[in-house]
Amino acid sequence: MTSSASLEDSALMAENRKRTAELGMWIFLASEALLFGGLFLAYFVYRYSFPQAFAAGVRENDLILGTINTIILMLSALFMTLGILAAENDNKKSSLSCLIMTAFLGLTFLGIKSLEYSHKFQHHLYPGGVFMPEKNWPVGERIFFGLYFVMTGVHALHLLVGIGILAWLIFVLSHKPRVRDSTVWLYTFGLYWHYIDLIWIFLFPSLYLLGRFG
Amino acid sequence: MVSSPKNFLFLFLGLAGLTLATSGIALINLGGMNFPIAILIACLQASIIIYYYMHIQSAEILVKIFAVGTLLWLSILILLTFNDYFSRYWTTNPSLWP
Amino acid sequence: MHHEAIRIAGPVTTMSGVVDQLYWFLVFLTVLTSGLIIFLMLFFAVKYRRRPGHEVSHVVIEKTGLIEAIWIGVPLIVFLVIFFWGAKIYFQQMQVPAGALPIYCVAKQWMWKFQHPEGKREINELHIPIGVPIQVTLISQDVIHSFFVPAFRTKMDVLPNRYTNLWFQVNQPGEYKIFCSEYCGLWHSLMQGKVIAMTLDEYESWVDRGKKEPMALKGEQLIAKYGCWQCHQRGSTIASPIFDGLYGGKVHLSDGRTIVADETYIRESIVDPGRRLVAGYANVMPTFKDQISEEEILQLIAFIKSLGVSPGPASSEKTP
Amino acid sequence: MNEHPDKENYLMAGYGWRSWFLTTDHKRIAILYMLSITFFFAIGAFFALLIRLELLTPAGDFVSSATYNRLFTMHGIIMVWFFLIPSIPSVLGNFLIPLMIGADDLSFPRLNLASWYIFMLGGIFTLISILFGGLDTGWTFYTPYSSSYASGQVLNAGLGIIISGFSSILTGLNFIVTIHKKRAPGLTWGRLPLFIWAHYATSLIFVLATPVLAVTLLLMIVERTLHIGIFDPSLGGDPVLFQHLFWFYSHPAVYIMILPAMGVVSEIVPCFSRRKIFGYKMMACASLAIATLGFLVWGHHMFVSGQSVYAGIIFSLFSFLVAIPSGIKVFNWVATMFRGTITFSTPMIYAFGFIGLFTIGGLTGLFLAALGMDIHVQDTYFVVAHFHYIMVGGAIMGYLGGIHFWWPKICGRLYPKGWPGLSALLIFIGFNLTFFPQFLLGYMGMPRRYHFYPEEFQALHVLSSAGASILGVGYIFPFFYLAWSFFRGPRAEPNPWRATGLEWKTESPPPVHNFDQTPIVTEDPYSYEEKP
Repeated sequence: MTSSASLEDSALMAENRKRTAELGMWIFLASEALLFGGLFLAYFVYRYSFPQAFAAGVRENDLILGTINTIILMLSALFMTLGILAAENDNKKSSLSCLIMTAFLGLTFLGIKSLEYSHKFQHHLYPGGVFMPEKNWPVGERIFFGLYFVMTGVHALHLLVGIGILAWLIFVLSHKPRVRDSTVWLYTFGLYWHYIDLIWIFLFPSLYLLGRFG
Repeated sequence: MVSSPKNFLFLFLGLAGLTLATSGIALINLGGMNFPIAILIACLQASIIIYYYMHIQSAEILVKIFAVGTLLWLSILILLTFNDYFSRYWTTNPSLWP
Repeated sequence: MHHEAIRIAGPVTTMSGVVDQLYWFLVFLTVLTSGLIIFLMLFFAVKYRRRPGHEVSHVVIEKTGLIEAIWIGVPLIVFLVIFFWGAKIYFQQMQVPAGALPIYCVAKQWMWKFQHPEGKREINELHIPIGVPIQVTLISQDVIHSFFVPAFRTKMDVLPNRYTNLWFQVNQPGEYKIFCSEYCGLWHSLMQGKVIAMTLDEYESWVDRGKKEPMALKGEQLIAKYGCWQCHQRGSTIASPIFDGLYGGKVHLSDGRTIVADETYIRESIVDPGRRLVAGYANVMPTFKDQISEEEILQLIAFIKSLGVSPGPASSEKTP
Repeated sequence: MNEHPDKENYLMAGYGWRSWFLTTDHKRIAILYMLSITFFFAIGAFFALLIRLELLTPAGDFVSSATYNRLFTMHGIIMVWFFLIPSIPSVLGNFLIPLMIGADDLSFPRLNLASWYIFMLGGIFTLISILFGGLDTGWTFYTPYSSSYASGQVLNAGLGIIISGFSSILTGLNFIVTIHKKRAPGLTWGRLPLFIWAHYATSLIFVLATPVLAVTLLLMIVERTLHIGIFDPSLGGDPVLFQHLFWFYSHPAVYIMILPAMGVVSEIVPCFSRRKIFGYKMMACASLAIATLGFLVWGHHMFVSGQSVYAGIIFSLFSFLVAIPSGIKVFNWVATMFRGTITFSTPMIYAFGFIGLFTIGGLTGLFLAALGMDIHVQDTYFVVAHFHYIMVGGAIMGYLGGIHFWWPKICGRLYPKGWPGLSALLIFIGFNLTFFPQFLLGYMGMPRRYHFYPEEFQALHVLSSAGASILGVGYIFPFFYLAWSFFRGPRAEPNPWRATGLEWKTESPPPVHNFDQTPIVTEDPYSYEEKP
């Protein structure tokens, strides 16, 4: 049993471990897709019942901030991928810096999101409180903002969990001499991170674009 | 499989471009076409991310099956529910169909 | 009339006999199939049980394709027969025959409130004539209830945001229990009532007792009281749809869809005017949500119906 | 104590709470699950007995209406989410899937322990909701009652169920990846035991249906606390949407409950008939067909709920199609017994009970799928009888049969003779006496969830309550003789039933890493002909 055989064995083991983790993450993403699927179903059903109220609600949302947020998330996806690439090339320094940049971009996304939330709170558009005192909004409006808060809230929660795991990964990687053998963790987390971006890609048009000029 | 960082940069620029495009198009009133265009661009962006960022093309056949299965199950959920909402006001006398 | 929850014997309504036929067929099918399976299972168990003289057979059954096809095909055919039979009955039960006597029912947490078009109102009791199809229009004031009369073999959920309909034609006079079969809170099991079926002339005399105030008349008084005429009349300064021929006609909405003005649409326009705006009108109507009770809305709708049902889209042309 | 003292079996591999509560061994996690769901089963059964006691008399004189409403709600919630759904997958599935495919453990052992802790966290939330007064919304949480009118611990119970839902998702995920990735060499898909096929199909439902439940209850909780109007009709919401979302999960959930039991029976019947399973391919495809078709039929719960006529017709057609794979399974089990050599040990008795009662339960499902019939029997005791025939007659019979069949493998000891047969008989008699009268009650029009009822129904209710007490006694016996056998039962050899399957090739109780060296599979799964 020469060392090359054991080397090739360990490569096979690593490959198997990566494939197992990848399959596990993809199945988890399938269940998460159904989770957001239920929310999107409620959104489309009420868009079908209250087309005008939803169009008015979409116009109320700030398009500029929404577009910036989308681009920020895509940028974070880019840095995440670059981080994984760097880790595969065993370039610890650039991999860590990319991951830190990803976490930073995630936080800026949440910052802009909270900015939007505060705008809404000023206009009393938050659910639960005194709703829409100024204008005589049609009934569907309340449901639109209720759904807006639930959908973006659940998405932000997923993002927060993602940033937490990313911070833990960065902490663990910084103490490891060689980054190469922990790429499985990064690769699997990368799938989850891109999934959050994917959900936002569908959330953005539904809450910021559809019906702006219905 | 390890493609160079430059490719991913172009992918990002493409995605960002698509985002700006869809936001821009949403401001123009295209009558009934706004809805499908926005959904189409979103699907395009989604497929770019799934294909390149999530490396699904290099993943096992099993992962692809699960991805397609998820889309199928989402469509079951949405279509069968809308089957009820669309036909709810077709009272049983067909003359009143919209 | 002896009191009795349900009567398995003779069919009480036109539909209950049909449903019973399906029921007995299904019972026969169940008894036959489960009997066959359980008998076969026990027969094999006894016949092939391990005992000293029993020789172990090594024959391996290969060609199982045919028998599998049989016990897929046969159940498939039987199921499709039951499906079509059930669907036919469902279609008949969901299609209210023309000229049915309308009864309006408002379900409230733990009681049933009925209104007859002639104006008679009752709680937890419903007097109806036999031999005439009766249509019960249901609406709830709070949670989801379900109007269930076991003897009539029919039931329909009572929704708070939509009218649902239920029809039956009773053939035998008698008292039949009403249950609420959708859980609706603390006294869900208290929400019981009685349908009292009487011959036609008994019903006529019952209805005429007490002052006659048809719902349509009360609806007209309500419209005056709530000042609907200020806008909804020809020649009023504020452009708003008029009521003549509204019910049953097609309405073109501002978002391009055209719908049929049924009771739900009219109720919705009273309670939440901006929801399905008629094309070409501004959303200026105030909501009457908590000012008009469900019973009064039903009276308003009865009045609007009395203005004639128009097949054409007369209702959406503008007042001058 | 074992012949090979050096090869530690998993029970002896460690003492003290750390070895049990921090274990990643799938066998120990299975035992943790077994103990916790037995605890929840006791609570749920206690509520059931109180309900049956109350229904002895037409007047509601045993408990108040408020208490009665809480009783049937908590009986439903605990039995569905904290006993039936985890019972066979988490206990027998966790224990046997790695053994049956020749693996040392599941693909993600730490995730397996995490899913037990998440399950217990969900259980604690639900127990808190019970201790602080319970809730009276029914296990279906229909809005607008649950979101606007109900008082009581709706939030705690809702959160508890959402959390236990994530435990199911993680278990399902673990099973799917393990079955794909950790099969022994030679164990092709065509040689997998049907127990594994059934759990594969169940895991697909776990992963694809449970998230929709989490979202539905989340929306109901948000609606209840923040009044966003999504299910509140006065704010424009549509309560029927809640029913669509809820039943999209809850109908596949009933297939989560029955598919594992079918897997267990598919293992027991060939073993005690000494025959190869009849139509292996059809049985495997039937499991997958049930799992996939099960997602298309949820509308048959809503035929009279204001759903459109046309949707009802489509859902009714799909409901009839989903009944066919179940039919295939029952016919194949009976055909397996043909020309067999049948022994009447306890697992086989439970398998007989399962086949008989599941057949009646399944066929009464046709009443509910036929549109014209469902209008009359919807929300009556006919539905209660139907789903208890499937869940108690099917899933619990399957669970008890599986526990008795693999008990020697789980704890290396045999259960005593005599007692199990008696308790199986008591359970069978008590069950039929309890739930068969409810079919008649249902057709006579007795609605569900009624605290007091007209006098005509009393005779059948008394019969049903009598049956419930016999059933309760029947369920107590296994606790005692299995507990006794765990500590003092006679020692069992590795393969007491001479069954095929990899789990019988290792010692009982199996060592910590299951197999000394990974077994190579060469023969077909149920090759009973070669070893009579």
